[in-house]
This record gives sequence, C-alpha cells and structure tokens, in this order.
Amino acid sequence: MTGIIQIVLSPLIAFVVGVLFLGLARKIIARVHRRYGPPIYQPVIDVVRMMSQRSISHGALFELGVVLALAGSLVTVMLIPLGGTEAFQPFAHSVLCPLSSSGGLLVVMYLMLFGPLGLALGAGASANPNASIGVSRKMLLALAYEVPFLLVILAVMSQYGSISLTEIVARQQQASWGVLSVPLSAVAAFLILPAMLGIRPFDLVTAPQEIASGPLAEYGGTCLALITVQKAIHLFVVIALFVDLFLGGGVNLATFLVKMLAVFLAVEMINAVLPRVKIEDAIKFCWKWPTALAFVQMTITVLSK
Amino acid sequence: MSPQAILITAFAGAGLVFLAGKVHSHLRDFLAVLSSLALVGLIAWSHGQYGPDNEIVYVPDFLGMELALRLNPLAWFFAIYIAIINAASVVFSLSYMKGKEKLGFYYSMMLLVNAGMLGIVLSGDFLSFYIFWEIMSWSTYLLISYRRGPALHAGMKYIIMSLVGSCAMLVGILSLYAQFGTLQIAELGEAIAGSSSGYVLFILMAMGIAFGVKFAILPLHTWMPDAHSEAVSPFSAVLSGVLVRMGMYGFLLVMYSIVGLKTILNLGAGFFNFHYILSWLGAITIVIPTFIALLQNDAKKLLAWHGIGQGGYMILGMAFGTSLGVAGGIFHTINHGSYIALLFLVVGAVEYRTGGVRDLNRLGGLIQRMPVAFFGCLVGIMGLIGMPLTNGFVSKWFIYKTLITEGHPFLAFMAFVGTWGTILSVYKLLHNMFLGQLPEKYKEVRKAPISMQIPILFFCFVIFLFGVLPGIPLRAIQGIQDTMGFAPLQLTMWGLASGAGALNMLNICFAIVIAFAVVLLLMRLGAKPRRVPQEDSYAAGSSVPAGKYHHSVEFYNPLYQMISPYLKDRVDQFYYWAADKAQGVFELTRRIYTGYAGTYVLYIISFLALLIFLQLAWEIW
Amino acid sequence: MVSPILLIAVPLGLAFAIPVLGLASKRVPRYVPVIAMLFNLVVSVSLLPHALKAPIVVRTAGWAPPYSIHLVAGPLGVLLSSLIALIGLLVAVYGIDYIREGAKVKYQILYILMLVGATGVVLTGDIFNLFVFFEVLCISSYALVAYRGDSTGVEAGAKYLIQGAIGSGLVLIGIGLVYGTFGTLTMADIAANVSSVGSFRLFVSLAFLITGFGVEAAIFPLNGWLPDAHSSAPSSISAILSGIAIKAGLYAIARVVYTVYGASSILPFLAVLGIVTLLIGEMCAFGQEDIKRLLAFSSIGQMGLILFALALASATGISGAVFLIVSHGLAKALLFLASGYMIYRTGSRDISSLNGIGKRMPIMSLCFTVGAFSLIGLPPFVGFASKFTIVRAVLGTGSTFFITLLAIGLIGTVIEGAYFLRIVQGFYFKPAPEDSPEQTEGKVPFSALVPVGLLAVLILTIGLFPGIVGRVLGPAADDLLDRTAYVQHVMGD
Amino acid sequence: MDRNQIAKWLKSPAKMANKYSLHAVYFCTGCGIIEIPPVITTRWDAERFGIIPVATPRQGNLFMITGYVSLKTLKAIIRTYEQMPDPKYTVGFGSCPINGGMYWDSYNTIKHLDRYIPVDGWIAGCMPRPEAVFIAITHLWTLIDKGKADGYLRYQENYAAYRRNQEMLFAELEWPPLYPCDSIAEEARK
Repeated sequence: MTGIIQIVLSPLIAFVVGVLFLGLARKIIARVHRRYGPPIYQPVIDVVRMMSQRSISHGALFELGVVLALAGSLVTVMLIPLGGTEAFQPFAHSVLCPLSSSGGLLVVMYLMLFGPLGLALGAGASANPNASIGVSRKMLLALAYEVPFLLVILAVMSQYGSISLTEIVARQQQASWGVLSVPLSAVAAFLILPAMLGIRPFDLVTAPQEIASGPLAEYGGTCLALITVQKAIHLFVVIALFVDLFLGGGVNLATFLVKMLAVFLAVEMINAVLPRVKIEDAIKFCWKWPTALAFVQMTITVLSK
Repeated sequence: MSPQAILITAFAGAGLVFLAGKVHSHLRDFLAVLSSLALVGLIAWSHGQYGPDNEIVYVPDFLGMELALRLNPLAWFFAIYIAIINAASVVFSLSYMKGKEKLGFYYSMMLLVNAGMLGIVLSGDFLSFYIFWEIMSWSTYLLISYRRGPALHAGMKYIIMSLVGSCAMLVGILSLYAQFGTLQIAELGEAIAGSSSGYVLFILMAMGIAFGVKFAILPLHTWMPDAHSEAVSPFSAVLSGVLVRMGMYGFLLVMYSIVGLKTILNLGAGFFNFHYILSWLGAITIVIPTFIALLQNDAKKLLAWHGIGQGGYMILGMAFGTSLGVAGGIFHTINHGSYIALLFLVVGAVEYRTGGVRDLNRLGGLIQRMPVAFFGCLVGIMGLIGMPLTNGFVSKWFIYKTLITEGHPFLAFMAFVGTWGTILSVYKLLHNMFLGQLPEKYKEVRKAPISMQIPILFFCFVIFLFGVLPGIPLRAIQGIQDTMGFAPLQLTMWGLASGAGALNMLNICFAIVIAFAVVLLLMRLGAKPRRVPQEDSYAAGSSVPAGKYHHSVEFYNPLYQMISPYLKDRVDQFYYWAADKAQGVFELTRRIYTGYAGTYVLYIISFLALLIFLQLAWEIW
Repeated sequence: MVSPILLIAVPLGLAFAIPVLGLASKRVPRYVPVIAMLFNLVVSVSLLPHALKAPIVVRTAGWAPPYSIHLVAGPLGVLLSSLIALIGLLVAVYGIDYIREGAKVKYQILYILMLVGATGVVLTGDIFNLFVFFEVLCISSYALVAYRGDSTGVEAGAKYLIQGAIGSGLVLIGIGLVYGTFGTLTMADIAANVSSVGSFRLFVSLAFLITGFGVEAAIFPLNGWLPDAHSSAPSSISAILSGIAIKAGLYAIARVVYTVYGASSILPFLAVLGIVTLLIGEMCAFGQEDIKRLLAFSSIGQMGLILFALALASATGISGAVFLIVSHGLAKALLFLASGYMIYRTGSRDISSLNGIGKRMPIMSLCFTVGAFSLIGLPPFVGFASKFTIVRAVLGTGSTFFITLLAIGLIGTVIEGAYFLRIVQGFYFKPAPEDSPEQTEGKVPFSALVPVGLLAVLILTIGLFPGIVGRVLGPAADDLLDRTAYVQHVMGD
Repeated sequence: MDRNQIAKWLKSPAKMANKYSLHAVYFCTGCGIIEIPPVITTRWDAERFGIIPVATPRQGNLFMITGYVSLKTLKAIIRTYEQMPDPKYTVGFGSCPINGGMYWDSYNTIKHLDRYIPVDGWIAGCMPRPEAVFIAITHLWTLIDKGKADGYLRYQENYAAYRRNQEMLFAELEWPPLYPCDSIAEEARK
C-alpha cells in the first residue's frame, strides 16, 4: 500500500517542486538583474497557455519523443530517495523511494538518458537543422560532463561500497556526509552541475539567439508544455541526486527540500551572472578541472580502501 | 538428439544447397532456409540432453587420436545462439541477395560457416575443435572476398591474421598432446591440474593469440573493420554477431572448463595477474575502438568498430572470474549478437533500398519511408547503448556491478566512458540515416520487403524479451556456470535478488509503461496538433530549401577536431609497415637465384666446402 | 608373390619397345606409359602387405650380398614406389592429349625411363646402383626439361645439366671414397662396419654424398636449377619433377645418412638447413608473378619442411616426413597439371592473366583450390594431416632447439597461405583481363580432367581418413631408423 | 489576484493563460526594434507581465511588426505569422506598418499591412516610447477578455481573400495554402 502511495507521491512532489523552482529561477535572475520579475507561478501560466495552443506536428515520433523523455524523467524520480531515511533499517519502505530495490544508481544513470534521447529523437524528426545542431551540442555536452560525473559517482560508490542509492544515503547518515568524505568529488560535481542542468554558462544546447532554441525549434503548444514539465523534473532529479550523493539526503522530506533549495540557489546565482560559452570551451572545461579533481579524489578513495 | 545428427544436417545442408543452386534458384533458397531452420529445431529439441550418452567418438583413429563430439550446457547455449542468428540472416538474404551472382556459392558458404561454428562448439576434443575452426576460417575468408573490389584486400588481411592465430593454436594444442597424451577436453581438465603455472600460461598465450585474433582484441583487431564493412550485410551480421564470438567460446573453454577457475585466479602475482591483465586489455578494447567508431562515416565501419568495442565488455566480465562477471560476459555475448546483427540487417535494408548507399552523409529522413527499419535501428541502438528494458542493459549492469563491488573503479570508469562514446556514435547513425530532412532522391524509396522485416522484428522482440525477463537466458547461463564450478547467483525471472543493489527489470518496465500512459493522457488534455509536411519548418520566415536543409556532415565537428589526432589506428599502420618491409626482404632473397649457372655451381662447391669446414672446426660428426 | 625386380624390368622393356610399336601404329606409343605405370602400381600395391611383414630382398644371379646386386623392397621403398607409380600413371594419362607437338615417341621413352630411375632409387640396396638409377632419372629429366626445344627450355635444361652433372660427379667421388674405405658397395655391408673406421675420411665421403644428392633434392643452396627447370618444362614433366624426382634425391640422402652412416649427430645441421630452405623457398615464391615458377619455389619450401622433419630422428618425425612426401607429391602434381591447362587456355603464365578463370574452367580451378588448400595445410585436406603429424613430432621431442625452428618454420606456412590464397582469390573474385583470348580449342579434354579430378578426390579422402596411408608410415619410419634390422634382413643370418 | 480574477481563471483558463503569458515574436524589420530592448530589460521589465521574447514563431503567441514592411519582408512576415500556433495576436508597431509612414510613396514598401495578415492592434507614433508598448499590452488584454482579439479567426474565415491579396502582390508563394480556400463558409459557421 505504502508502495502505491509512494509511486503516486514522489513524481507529484517532483512536478510541483520542479515547476516552482523554474518560477523561482526566473524570479531570482530578475532580482539579480535589478528587475521585479514575473510572479513565481508564471511557469504554470505558461504551461496552461501552451497546452491551449494548437501547434503542429512532424509525425508520430515528433510527439512520442517528448512522451519518452517525460516518462523517463518521471521514472527516474521513483529511483531517487527523497529523504525520510532516519528509520531506514530494517524496512526499506520508510524511505520515500518506490523503486529502491531495482538496480540503484546504475539504473538512475541510464534512465537519465531517456530525457536527452527522447528529445533528440523528436527534434530529429522535425526536419530542422537548428534542432540537429542543438542535438549534436547536447550529445557533446553530455559526453563532456559525463566523464567527470562518472568519476564522481564511482568515487562515491567505492567510498560507500554499494551501488544502491538508499544504502549510500543511509551510510552517510550513519557516518559523515559525502561532501566531507569525498570533498573533491563534491566540488567537481558542483562545477558540472550547470552543464547537467543546461543553464548558463552551459545553455548552448537551447541557445535561442544562435540556433533558435535548438531542439525546441519546431516545438510549440502541448509538446512544448510537456518539454517544460520535463525540464522542471530533470532539474529536480539532478539536484536531488546531488543532495543524496553529497549532502546525506534528508532525515525527512522537509530537510531534503531545504537542502535542495540551498543547492539550487547557489546554482542559480552562477546562472544569473555568467555568459554562454562555446561547445569547444565547454568540453575543454569539463575535461580539465572537474575531471582532474574527481580523478584525484577517486585515486585517494581507492588507495585508502 | 545426438550432436552427430546436428553436424551431419549442417554439412549436408551446405552441400545440398550448392548442388541445388545448379538446378534451380527457388529450390536453392528453399533448401537454405529449410536447413538453417531445421538446425534451430534440432538444437532446440536437444536441449537438456547432456551427459555421457551424447558423447560420440565419430572418428576412432585419426593419426592415432580419436575425434569426439559432445553436448553440454555451454555447447548447447552457443549452438542455439549460432543457429538462430544464422537462420535469421539467411532469411534476410533471400531478398537482399536477389539477383546477385554466385548465389549457390554464397548460400552454401553461409551454411558451411554455420556448420563449422557448430562443429567448434560441439567438438569434444581439441583436434576436431581445430579442424572445424580452420574450416570456419577459410570459408569465412571466401565469403568475405565474395564482394570483389576492396573486399579482396579485406579477405587477405583476415586470412593472414587468422593463419597466424591458428598456427599458434596448433602449437598450443599439440604441446598439450605431447604433455598429457590426450586431447579429450574432459580428460585434459584433470590432466592439467597438476602442471606448472608457467606451462599453463604458455598454453593460455598460444590459444589466446588464436582466440584474440578471432575475437579482435586489441592489438589483434585490425582485420575486423575492413572485413565487416566489405562483407555483404547479412554475413556481416553473422560475422560480428557470432563468428567473432567463437573467440569468447574458446576463452571460456580454455580458461574455465580446462584450466579451471582457481588456477586462473592464482596465475601470476599481484598486479601482473593473468586475468587482471586480460581485463585491462578488455578495457582498452572498449575505449579506443568506441571512439574511433565516432569518427566513421561508413555505417558498417562504424558498427564494426563497435563490434570490437563491445567485445571488450565481454572480456572484462569474463576475465574477472566472479560468477556475476562471467554471467554478465556470457550474457553480453548473446545480447551483442542480437543487437549488432539487428543493426547490420537494418543497414543492409537501407543499403538495399537506396541502391547501396552506406555513407552516413548522403542519407537522411528515411523514417518517413522505412518505419520498420527505423524501429529496428532504434531498438538496436538502445540495446547497444544498454538502455533499460533492453537486454544490453542487464548484461552491462552485471559487468559494472562486478567491477565496482570487486573494487576496480578505474576499469569501471573505462567501461562507462565507452558506453557514453557509444551513445554519441550510434545516435549519429540513427539520425543521419533516418531523421532530418528526406532528400529529393529518396522520395520514392519503398519500405523494406517482408523477408527483411521478419528478422528485424524478431530481433527487436528478443532484445526486449531478454531485457524485461533476463531470467530466461540467465537460467541457461547458470547451468553453464555450474559445470565450471562457479558459486550460483540468486536469480529471479526479472533479474537479481540479492538484497540492496538488486536488479528488478519488471518493476522498471511497469514503471516506464505506466509513466508513458500517464504522459500520453496529459498530452490528450492539450490541444491536438495538426500534421504538417517537412517543408513547413522554421527557416526564419523564408521557405525551406529542398535537400539543403539538413545537418549531418561532420555531426560532431568540435569533438572530431579535439580527439581525431589521438585516434589513429596505429596498430594497423604498424602491421602495414611490417608487411611492407617483409616484402622488401622477400625481393632481396629472390636475388639469390641469379639465373647464372656459374653462381649456382659456386653455391654447390661452397656448400661442400662449408660442410668440410664445419667438420674440421667443430667435429659435427 | 611377384618379384620387385619386375617393377624395373617391365617398364624398361616397354620403354625400349616403344619405337618398335611406333612402327606398328602412330597412336600406340602414347598409351604405353599408361600401361607401364598401371603395371607398376598394381605390382607395388600388391607388394605392400609383404613388405610390411619383412623387407623383400631380391638377389640377382644367385649371389648373396655383399657380392650381388640386389634390391631391398622395404616398406618405405614400396610405399614410395607405389606413390611414384600412382602419380606416374595419372600424369601419363594426362600426357596422352597434353603432349601434342614435338618428338612424342622420345617423350614417352624418356618419361618411362625417368620413372624407372626413380623407382630404382627407392628400391635398390646397393649404393652404386643407387647412383646408376639416379643418373637414369637425372639424365632423362634433363632431356625432358629441354623437350620443347624452345630457347627457355633449352637454357633451363642446360643449367640443370651442368649442376646435375656436378652433383653426380660429387656423388661418384663419394662412392669412390666409400668403396676405397670398405671395399664393398652394399649399403647394408657398409652400415655393418661403418663404426670401424676413423671419422674424418668417412665424413668427407658423407659430405660428398650429401652435397651430390642435395643438388637433386633441391636443398638450399644447391637448388639453383630448380626454378628454371620446373617452370620451363612442360607441365606434365614439372609435375613429375616436383612430385617425384626431388623426393628421390631426398630419399637418397635419408638412406645414406640414416642407414649407411647412421650419422645422427649431423641431423641438427640438416634441420637448420631444412628450415632455411623452407623460408627461402616461401619468401621467393611470395612475389612471383609466373605461376609455374611460384609452384616451383613452393616445392623448394616443402622440401625444406620434409628435410626438417626427416632430421627429427624420431619415428613420428620421419613418418610425418614420409606423409608430407606423399601429400606434397599429390598436391603439387595436381597444381602443375591444373595450371598446365589454365596456361594453355590463357596463353600466358602470368598469374594476373589467370584472374576470373574460375568461371571459364570451373572444375580445373576447383581442383587447383583443393590442391592449394592442401599445401597450406587447411583441414580437411591431406596437407593438414601431414603437417599436423610433423608439428606433433616436433613438440613430442620437447627440445627447445627444434621447437624454435618449428616456430620459424610456421612463419613460412603463413607466407605460403598468403600467396596461394591470393591466387585463389584471383580465380574466383577478380574480373578476367579484357585481352584474355577466348579460344575454344583450349577446351579441357577428358584425359586431363580424370587425373586432376582423381588427385583432388585422393587429397580429400586421405585428408578425411589418414588411416589409409597412416598404417604404412610407422613401418616406413622404422625402415629408416632401425639400422641393425636392415642389416640383418639384407645380409641374412 | 482578487476573487473575480480567480472566477475568470476557472471559467476559461485558456484565455487567461493567453492573456498573462504573451510570448512575443519581435519581427525586427526597421528602426522600431530599437525601442524593444529597453522594454524587455531592466528599465521597463516586460517580464513582469509574462512577456518574454521567444526564438521561433512555434513558441510564441504575440507577433510584433516593428518598422516599415518592404515586399521582401512581407513574404517572411506572412510565413512567420502562418507558422505561429493559434491563438495568436498581431500588433503593428510604429506608423510605418500602419500606413507606410515616411515611406508612404516608396515603390517597395506596403502601406496597409492588414490587407495581408490580420492585425489586432496598432501602436501609433514614430517612434512610440516603451510606455506605449505597455499601454498597448493592457489594451490587448481587454480585447482578449472581450474576445475581440480574433485576428487568427478572421484569417481563417477570410483566408481566400488574404491569400488572393498576397498572391496579387507576389506572383506565386512557395508554400501551399494554409487553410482549404473553398471551405470558408463552413469555417465561418463554426
């Protein structure tokens, strides 16, 4: 029973929080720019508006790609523990993580592919070169940040000797947080966080001024609404993952969300002030500093084991 | 069903098809399909009939040795896998090869390769193993050369490398014989147990060269890209799907059936442990070819490089010698067979419809014309990447988990990076063939014929089935591992049940399906979009230029410019350099025969002088 | 039991009867060699079982050895003589239509003489007769090489003659020394008291003999004549030369070294020599553009391998060597015969001109492929079985020296595979050259298809069931190895 | 937001949403565009009202033509307008789109934009100041409330007429008709 509730609950939380974060992001940036900024529920209005608009479609794949992306993100949420692990032992259900026993972190990493892949397929189906360029940038960026990210994940996994996120979180709460036990990895992960979220300085995938918002060039109406939701949930997933890996999850949902908010604010500050980089520079950056840090940390972890 | 009957059917099928080709083409095609399907049936029927009653000595005295066949879980597993993929590609050939020349030769060679491989897996002693191995090698060589032109060069490259390999294997086998006086695989197991680790290492080296050449481990891989891209597509499927994996079978046989788990794990010391070094080779085999594949523009070359790269995962899992890893390795072997065959068949279908175009820069938008092929390609690349719900995911998950829990994160890192490189290149494959703008000249392309769609859809089904219910093949693999003395895994129908870090594909499947349904409902809520042609696309207000509005050339240009300087196939260059020098030496040796009788007489006299001098100097007699 | 002496007498008689028969009819002479060889084949095969029991010693003029001229038909000798008869028969059938122009009658006579010489070499028990038969073989082959009378043939024949003559001279000197030392020419007799003499004198004679026979046996560096001779002779003759003649030389060496002198300690030297010959042969063959020259060089390589195997001085080694003699004889004869008609068809010996011939001459090229695969040593053809035996023997000895040599020798096998498979590719997968003459009178006659096909079938069958030959190999090996038994058999009591 | 706002939201969420999230496609033809940057940036901050520029017409619902319209530009304008999803609102900015302005006698600019695409509102002046833009937006809101901002419906109903006008200007258009030209009567009755 609790399982069913959780399965309904955690995507809902992700949806609400994610959309609010989107609004919050716009507000924060406005304030940093000395503007008043839109109401915080502006994204909801946008989504409703888009849903009401009658847009175009370039064929079945054009829409199914979006569906795939959103579905993938929703499932990903179910594999991420959203706090509430203080009573972790012995019954696994008191942690808000419906699919805790279905493969753990490795599955999460693969499920996070559904989003980009779905969008890429849809964008490809719209015969628009802007979309293709955007997709190719997205792929390259993914490769760029995955290299350090994998090192980070492996360092954490070998630090706590498990591939299950719930266990990793539990270990952190028993012992010290990841940010203390694998500090360099935490730094590296934070450095690539903007790239994973696709925000400035790494928003070159959907760069409106260069390539007409890239993969979304042909999207409008309902599909665009769903993509916005997917973006929100992806934002939620990435930050939740960061919190779970390095900030020891949360003893309950509230603390978890607070931690998420903190991380989110930090990232948004970067987003608000930095310009956009070229894809080459993005790759060079990701393969230089974050990779070096993560590599050092992993070596240390392995040797200390 | 005795293994003898299986082999007889296989070889007889090959022969009959050749003869039938002389009689009538339909008879030939019918026989080819019939015999390949019959083999699948026979092998499937012989499931579980292991034990002494299926160990048959079919030649009692071949130069004083007896040739035996036997059937055991390992043999059966590989046999069924060989037979199925071969049958699928024979069916595919029906329309792909239509109207080509020498079809009798083609089909009989396809079946002969099949028979050779079946012989390899069914043979109960190393002599017949070697014999079937060689038969497979030269029939493959003929089949690679089938398509003229550059294929000839590819064929030569292949056969020379595999000759080197088989010489090494011959030495290994016969030294086994000289040591223990038997070549029966069953007996060798006990015989070798007592021998020194140095000797075992020598055997593993000798065999490993042969298997490594077939398996295309770095640095023995260089024949593979040419051979794959030059062979006809259905055969490329067989080549990359199963034939290359005979190396895997060999490794399993030698390492675990004969030498045995304990000896392998204790071979060498510390870092220089045999299986550790082997797994590093595997890791390198993953990374470099995968990124070389990224630079390819020929669809089949790209897939061939991936064939090499994926092999690395198998080695990585297999070399580790934990039950999870080995299970992952074996499972990955058949998974790779299924999706790489699928991809080659898809490329073949596209080639067939577009008039032999394989250049990724000249295709595009074919999804509108060939939906089934597109679906096949999508499923194939999902398997190759290892997306959840596909079988590739499960096996890779096994391998990753082994590496991490065994405490080798660096190996795991290489494996992961290989995967992410794979994503890039296979998406390029999909995008450049099927997505984007449909060029004018392909407006009239028809969709793939039914005899091509059947194998494609079949493989898609298999990929999803094994992806959601991995228990089906894993049970069989469990049986194999029992014979090799591995600790049993806690398998369930939908994955692995060992507490936290367990795998449950069924949950994930349900979750994804439900999420999919929910999102579809959401979409229904919104306004329904209207369908527009591809010309109605955003082009800053101007109308879309036909045929010019497609981005596929140099798809990953920024990355190319960064990595291409580091990704030359230096091994290949080295081999070519060596071959070049060798020919120079040959030319010099030919000078010995000057053609002057005088010189020759001089040789004779000096030889006599040499003999006598030797005697005076060293008293050789 | 028929006497082995018939194996020599009957063909000789038939050979000299040919001119007479020629008066009777123009067509008869071309069938005489067939009859002669058929007879030889039947007789030697019928002798095999007896020879396996015990060597058959035939004493002429009622004198007992050492005073008589006698034949010793041991298992090895009879096996080789039946091989000679078989190949001779098939080539004779081939020659019926192949030899069209020129002095047909002389050809037939010389042909029989050559084979008789070879048979004599393998059967005789007397070292001087060995020399005599050897000369019969050589001289007839000089003539046959130059038989066409064209410039290349004559030149090659002349070279062959010069070197062969020198070789024979050396052999004669060697025999002279031996006779001076022992006062006897019976091999068994020499063998019996070889140990009683100081080594150096003996060694000089041995060196002379080895060098002399080595010329015919095409051991490097004594084989300068071979490429020219084999390539410029008519294909049927090339087949005999490669398939039989050089083997006779090798047999002589083996007989002398093993039986007569028992010089086991120079065997390592011979092994090295064999491997060097193998490598040199294969390396030279690799770049060849002339198909017959290529085949000739590959024969050199194979001879090297045989010598190496002979030098192993173990039962398996020698049986492997004999097995390789058989398989190489069959395969090389097949290749030469097949290439003969291909050359005839295309009018050129250039390999590139043979491209795409698989379409025009399917059966011939199929048989050629079989032969090539057998030479490379691919199963399930006979070449594999023989090479397999040799490798097994080497690893059986377990000595690092031999295993190293083997490793080097296997490189030769790879090279061989490279060039033969290149030719096969050309046959089937390369387009025919535009200027290829499409004359139809190059049609392959039945009399050529039969021997070629038969050889291909033999290669496949023996490859599948090596037991056919395998039973004889062991005794043949002992025949060489076991000196005392040999001596006892010949000298009696 | 007060009670009747909420009532409106519940009554017709689509209309309200369209009101408060106007994603604008700025068609930067002439000098008019110079007034837009201050509108959307810190000084006047149009985002307060949910107005942000978008990159492609697919995503927008507000179309602003800021400056004179030459023939060549007009073709692009029509294309862009047709690519926007319904509902969509058009605003002509400055006097040039209204009547040609200072280019009233140019051979190469059009004088009456609304003969070729429907226009929901005009902002007069040369140049209008940013405040004028916001006034126009509030006007647009009232129009949307009253349902008067129905340019896209008019375009559907009278598509034949619009298409004829366009084709009178350009001999032929590269793209096929957006709506079936003959079935206007049915469209009108809906």
